[in-house]
Amino acid sequence: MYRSKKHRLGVAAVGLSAVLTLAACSSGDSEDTAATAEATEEVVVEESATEDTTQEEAEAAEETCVLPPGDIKVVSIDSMTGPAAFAGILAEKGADLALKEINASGVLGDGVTMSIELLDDATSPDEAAAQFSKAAKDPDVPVIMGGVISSGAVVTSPIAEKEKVAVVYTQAGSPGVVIGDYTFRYTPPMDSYWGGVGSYIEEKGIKTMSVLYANDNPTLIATAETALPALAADLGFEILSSTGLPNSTQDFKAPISKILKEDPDAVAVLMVGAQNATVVSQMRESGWEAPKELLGFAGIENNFADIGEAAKGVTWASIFHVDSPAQSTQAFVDAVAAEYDGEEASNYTAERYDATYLVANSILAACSTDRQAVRDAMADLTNGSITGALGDVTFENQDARVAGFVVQWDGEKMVVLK
Amino acid sequence: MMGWIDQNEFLIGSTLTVFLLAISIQIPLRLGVISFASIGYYAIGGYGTAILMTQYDVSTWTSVVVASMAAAVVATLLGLIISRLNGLYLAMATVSFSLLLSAIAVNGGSVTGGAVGLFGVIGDITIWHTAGIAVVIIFLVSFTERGKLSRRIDATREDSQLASAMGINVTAYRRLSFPISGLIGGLAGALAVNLKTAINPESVNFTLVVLALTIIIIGGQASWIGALAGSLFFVWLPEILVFVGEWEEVVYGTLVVFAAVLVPGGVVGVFNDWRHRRSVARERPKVALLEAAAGESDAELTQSRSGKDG
Amino acid sequence: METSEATKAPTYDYEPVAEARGVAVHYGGIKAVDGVSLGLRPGNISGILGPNGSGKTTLLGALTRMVQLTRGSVWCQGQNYSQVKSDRVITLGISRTFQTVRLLPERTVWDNIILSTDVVFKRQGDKVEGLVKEAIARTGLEGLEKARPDELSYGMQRRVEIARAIAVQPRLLFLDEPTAGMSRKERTDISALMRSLRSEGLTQLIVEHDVGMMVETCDYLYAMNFGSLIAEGTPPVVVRDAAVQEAYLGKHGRHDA
Amino acid sequence: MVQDLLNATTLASIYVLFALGMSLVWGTIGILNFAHGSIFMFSAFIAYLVVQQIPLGMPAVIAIAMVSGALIAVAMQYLVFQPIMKKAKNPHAGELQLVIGGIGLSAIPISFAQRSTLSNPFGFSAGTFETQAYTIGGVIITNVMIIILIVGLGLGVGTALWIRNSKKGLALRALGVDPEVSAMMGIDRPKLALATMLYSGALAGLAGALLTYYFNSITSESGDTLLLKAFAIIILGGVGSIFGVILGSFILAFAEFAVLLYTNGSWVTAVSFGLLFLILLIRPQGILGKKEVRRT
Repeated sequence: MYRSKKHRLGVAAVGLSAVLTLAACSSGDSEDTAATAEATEEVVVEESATEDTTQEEAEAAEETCVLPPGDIKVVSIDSMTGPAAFAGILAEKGADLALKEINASGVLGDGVTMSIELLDDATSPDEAAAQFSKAAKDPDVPVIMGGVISSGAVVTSPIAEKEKVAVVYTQAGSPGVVIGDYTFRYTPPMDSYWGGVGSYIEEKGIKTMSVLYANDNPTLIATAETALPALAADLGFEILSSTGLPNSTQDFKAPISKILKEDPDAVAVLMVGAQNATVVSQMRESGWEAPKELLGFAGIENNFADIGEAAKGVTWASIFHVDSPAQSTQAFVDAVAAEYDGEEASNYTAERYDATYLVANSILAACSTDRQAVRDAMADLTNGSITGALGDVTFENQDARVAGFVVQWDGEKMVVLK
Repeated sequence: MMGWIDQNEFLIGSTLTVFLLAISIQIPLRLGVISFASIGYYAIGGYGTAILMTQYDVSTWTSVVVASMAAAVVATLLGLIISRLNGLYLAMATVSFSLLLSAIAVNGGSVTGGAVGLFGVIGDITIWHTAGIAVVIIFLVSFTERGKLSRRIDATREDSQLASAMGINVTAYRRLSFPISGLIGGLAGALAVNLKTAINPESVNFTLVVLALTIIIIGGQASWIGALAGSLFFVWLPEILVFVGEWEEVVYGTLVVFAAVLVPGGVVGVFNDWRHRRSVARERPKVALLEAAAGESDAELTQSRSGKDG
Repeated sequence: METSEATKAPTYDYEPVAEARGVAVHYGGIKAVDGVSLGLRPGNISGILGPNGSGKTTLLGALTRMVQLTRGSVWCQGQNYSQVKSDRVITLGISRTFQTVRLLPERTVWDNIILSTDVVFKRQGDKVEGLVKEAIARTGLEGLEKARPDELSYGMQRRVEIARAIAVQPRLLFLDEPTAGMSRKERTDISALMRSLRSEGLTQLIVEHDVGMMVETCDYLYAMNFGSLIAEGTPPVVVRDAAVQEAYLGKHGRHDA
Repeated sequence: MVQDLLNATTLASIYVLFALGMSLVWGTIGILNFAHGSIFMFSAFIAYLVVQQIPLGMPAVIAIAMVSGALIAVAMQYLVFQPIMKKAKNPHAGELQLVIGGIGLSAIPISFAQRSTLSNPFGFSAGTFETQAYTIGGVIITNVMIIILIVGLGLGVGTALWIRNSKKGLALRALGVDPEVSAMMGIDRPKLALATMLYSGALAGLAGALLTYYFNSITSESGDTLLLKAFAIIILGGVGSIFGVILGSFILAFAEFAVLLYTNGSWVTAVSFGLLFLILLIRPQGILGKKEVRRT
C-alpha cells in the first residue's frame, strides 16, 4: 500500500484548546516593521506592505510620545514544557523575533526597551493561574501575554478582569477566555473561518458527511456540534453521524468501520494535531480512497509530512500558509527563516509574533505603561484591522477574525486552493 | 507580609485546597484503606458548587455546603457497596469510581459543560475563609491523632486482624472513614472551584490522584502535618526550584521513588523517629537499664520458675 | 477420643471454660479443621499439638471467631458465640496471642499493652492504667514502658504480647506457638510465666509443635492431624499414643530439619 | 462484520500483549507495577531513537525494544521494588509503597520522552519496514495485524500453558499463593522475581514496538492510557490467571468496539473502568480467578 510514516512537527495534546494555523506579520504598525528592516537589514519588508490603516496612529504616537527611559517588562505565560510545549515553544519564537525587531528599531524611544519575562506554566492550569495572579498583582507589569491552553486561560481571564490588566492570548480557543474589557485573543475561532470549506463542499457536490471529532477539545466540539450542523443546514448536505472520541484514542478501526458502512461523500476529521494523521492513515488502510473526500482541520498540515501520500487530497481551512500572497506574511516567513536557520514559519509563531507587536504598539499608542491606558490603546487598535504575519486581521469583541484559506495536501505539502 | 500574601494568594489557596484533598485521602489511608475515591468527591464538590452557583444562582456558601454534603452522601454509599473489598482491589474500585465520574463530567452536556467544563464561578470566598476551614479541619483531625483513638486507628491500619482481636470494630471504623473523607474531599473541590473560578474534566483526572497520593507519601501518612508538609512541598517546589524547570517531572518522580524506598513514613515519620530516639536518649539512666532490666526480669522469672518446680 | 461431628452438647465431668462442638472449617476443598470437639478444663493449661498444617492454628482461629465456621459451634460459659463478631470475643473474656509477634511498630510498649484494655474497659481510665501496670509487672516489663518493640529482644516482644493479652483480665488465654523461634532460655522463661499465670487461676490453651515444651508445661493435651483430633489426655498418655507417635512424633525430626 | 471482528480481535491481541506481563508480575510476585506503561512506552522510544540513526527492519526494532524493556524492568525491580518489599513492615504497607514507587518511576521516562519529543508522537518511519495491506474476500488485513494476532495470542496461550505445566511455572504459582510456603519449598524468591520482571519488561517492549507499528506512532502518554485498561483486563479475568488475561482482553476489546459501533462513542473511555467497577462489585476474584488463591 503506502508507507505509513509519522514524525510530526506540530502536534497536539490534551489540554491544548485548539491547534490552529494562522499567518501573521508585524502587527498594525508599519513603522515598526519598516524600522526593523532598516536596523537589521535582514528583514525584507517593503514599505508598501506596511502602509496601512494604523500607520497614521503609529506615526502620531511616535511624534508625540516620549516614554521614560528604561526597560518595560511584559510577562508572558506559556507552556514551555508538558503536552502543549510544542505550541508554546513555537509561539515563543515568534515573541522573541518580534521583541528583537522592536528593540533593534528603537521605535519605543531613546533608552526604552521592552523585555519579556517568560514563565512556563508546564501545561498546567494551576501553574498558569499561580503565575498569572502574581504577575497581575505586580503593578510594574503593564500587560500580560497569556498561555496557549484553554483550561489555563479560563482560570486566568477572571484574574485579569479583576486586577484590571490587559491580557492577550494566542490559541486558547475555548469559550470563557475572552470575557470582558481586559481579555484579548489573537487566534480566530475555528468556526469563524471554516466557511471557506463550504464553497469547496458545494463545488464537489458533497451531499452526505460523517464526522469524527475529539470530544475532549472545546474548539473541536464546538465545530462538530454547532458549526458543522449549521453549515449543513445552510448548504443542504446531511450529516450522517458524528462520533466524538477522546483524543487519546489510538485504534480508530471501529468508528472508521461504522463510517464506511454509512458510505458518506465526505468525512470530516476533527482531531487534535497528530491524531489527524493517525485517523487519515487508518482510513486509507481501511480503503477510503478518492473520489471520497476527506475534510480536515486547521493545524493538521504539521502532521502530514510523515504520512505523505496517504494524506493526499485532504482539504481543510487554515489561517496561515507560508505561501500566502500577503506581503506581510511573506516578510514574516523570511524573517523566521533568517532568524531560525531556515525554519518554516508556523501558525503558532505567527500569532505570537503579531500579539507581541500588538502589545508594543499598545504601549506606544498609550505612550504609557499605565495598565488602563495600555488596555484602552489595545482596545482602540483592535477596533480596526491589523496587518501582520497572519495577513489582515480584524477583531470582534477583542477576539481575532481572519478570512483564512482553503488548502489541500498534495502528497508532499499543502497548497492553497483559494 | 500582607503584600506577599496578596501576591501569592493563588498559591496559598492551592496549597490549602490540595491539603484538604490530601487529608481526604489520608483519613481512610490511616485506617488501612487505600482509596482513590477522594478525586471523585473532589469532583462532586467542585462541579456541584459550580453548577449550583452558575446555573441556579445559589449563594456561594450554600452551594459549598450542599455540594460537600452530596459528596459525603455519595461516599457513604460507595463505602457500603464496596465494603467487601480490601487492599488493591478496593483501590482499583475507587479508581474506577473516580474515573467514571470524570467520564460523566465529559459527557454531561450543558450541565457539566463537557470538555470545556464550567467557568465564571465567582463567589465571595477569600483565602482567609479557606484558611479558617483548614484550621477547623486540622483541629478536628488532630483529635484522631492523640490517645485512645489514635492507637485504635494505628492498630486498624497496621494489622486489622489484630485490631479485631483486641476488640476494635474494624469494619465500623473503616466504614465511618468514607463519609468523613467524602465531606472533606467535597469541601476541597468546592473551595478549589471558588479559588480557580473554573473546573473541567481534566482537573479531576488521574493526575490529581497521583498528586494527592504522592503528597501523603512524601509528607507522611500518620498525621495532618504530613499532609500539610507534602502540600507545601508540591505546590511550592516549582516556585522555589525554578532551575529545576523542564526537569520538574523527573525531579518529582525521583523524589517519590526515594520516599517510597527509603522513608515509607514520610517526612513526619522521619521526624517522629528522631524525636523518639531523642526522648529515649534524654532518659539515659532509664534506657541504660533497658538491657539490664531485660536481664533482671529474665533472672526473676527463672527464679520463680525454679521455685515453683521445686 | 471425641470426634463426634454433631453439635449437640457433649458432657464433661467439669464445667468447660470454652468448648468447640463439632467445629469444621473448610476452604474450598481443603478441610483445615474437620469436626473437632473439645472442652477446656478450668484452671488448666491445655495444649494442642500437631504437625504444621494439622489445623491447630485454624482451630484457634475458630475459637476466637477469626475464621468462619463451616459447621459446628463454639461455646463460652454456656453461651453459643458462633455468630459473635471477632471484635466482641475479647469481651467474653477470651484473649489471645498470635503465631508471630504482632505489635504496633511505631508505638511504645505501654501503648501496645493498653490497646485492648481501654477498649474492653471503656471510660474507666484509672482502672485501665492499673491493669496495664499490673500486666507489666506480671510479665517483668517494668522500665520498658517507653521502648518501641524494635528496641526489644524477641523474647521481650513476646512478653509484651502476653502482657497485652492478660491486661484485659481474661478468664481464658489462647497462646499460639508462644515459644516459636525462641532460644532455650527464653522458652523456659515463657513456660515459667505461663505456669505462674496458672497459679493465679488463668485457664490457658497453647498451640505448639514443640512436644518437649508442651509436656513440660501442660496439664492436658490434645493431638491433631489432618484437621481432626487423634488423641487427648494427660501429656504422658498422649505422647505414648501410637497414632500420635506415627502422625506427629515420627515426623518431628523432619520438621525441625 | 467480519472486518469488525477481525479488528476487534487485533485490538484484543494488543491488550493481551500489554496486560500479560503486568498480570504475571502482580499474580506471582505481588507487585502491581504502575510503571508498566512507561516501560512499554520507553522501550519503543529507545527503539525509535535507534531507528532515527540507523534504518532497521522490524525484527531488529522489536529486539531493541524487548531488550530495553527487559533491562528497564530489571533495573526497576532491583533498585526499587525489591528494596521496598524487603523493608515492608507488613504486606499492606508494602503494597501501597510498591504502587507509589511505581507511580514515581513511571514519571521519569515519560518526562524524558516528553522533553525529547515535545510530546509529539514518535514512530519507526525511519526504519525499513513497510505496512502492506491485503484484501481477502472483502476483508482488509495488514501484515502488522497478522504479526500482532500471531504474537499476541501465541504468547498469551503459550505463557498460560507454561505457567500451568512447567516446573518454573509451578514455582511461580506457589509464590502467588503463599510466599512463605514457597520459601519452604526452596524457591529463591528474589531471583525468580527478577526473572519474572525481566520477562514482563521484555513483553512490554514487544508490545510497545508492535503497537507503534500498528498505530504508526505512539506518544509519551500512550502507556498510561493502556495501564488503566490493563487493570480492568487483569481484574476482569482474575489476578494470577493468564487465560484470564486473554479473556479479559477480548471482553474489553469487544465491549469497546460495540460501544464505538453502536453509540456515538463518547462513553468509550468509561467502558474499561465501568467493567472494572462492575466486576469488583459482583465477582472480585474475576471470572477465572479462584477465591482461595487471592493474595491481597
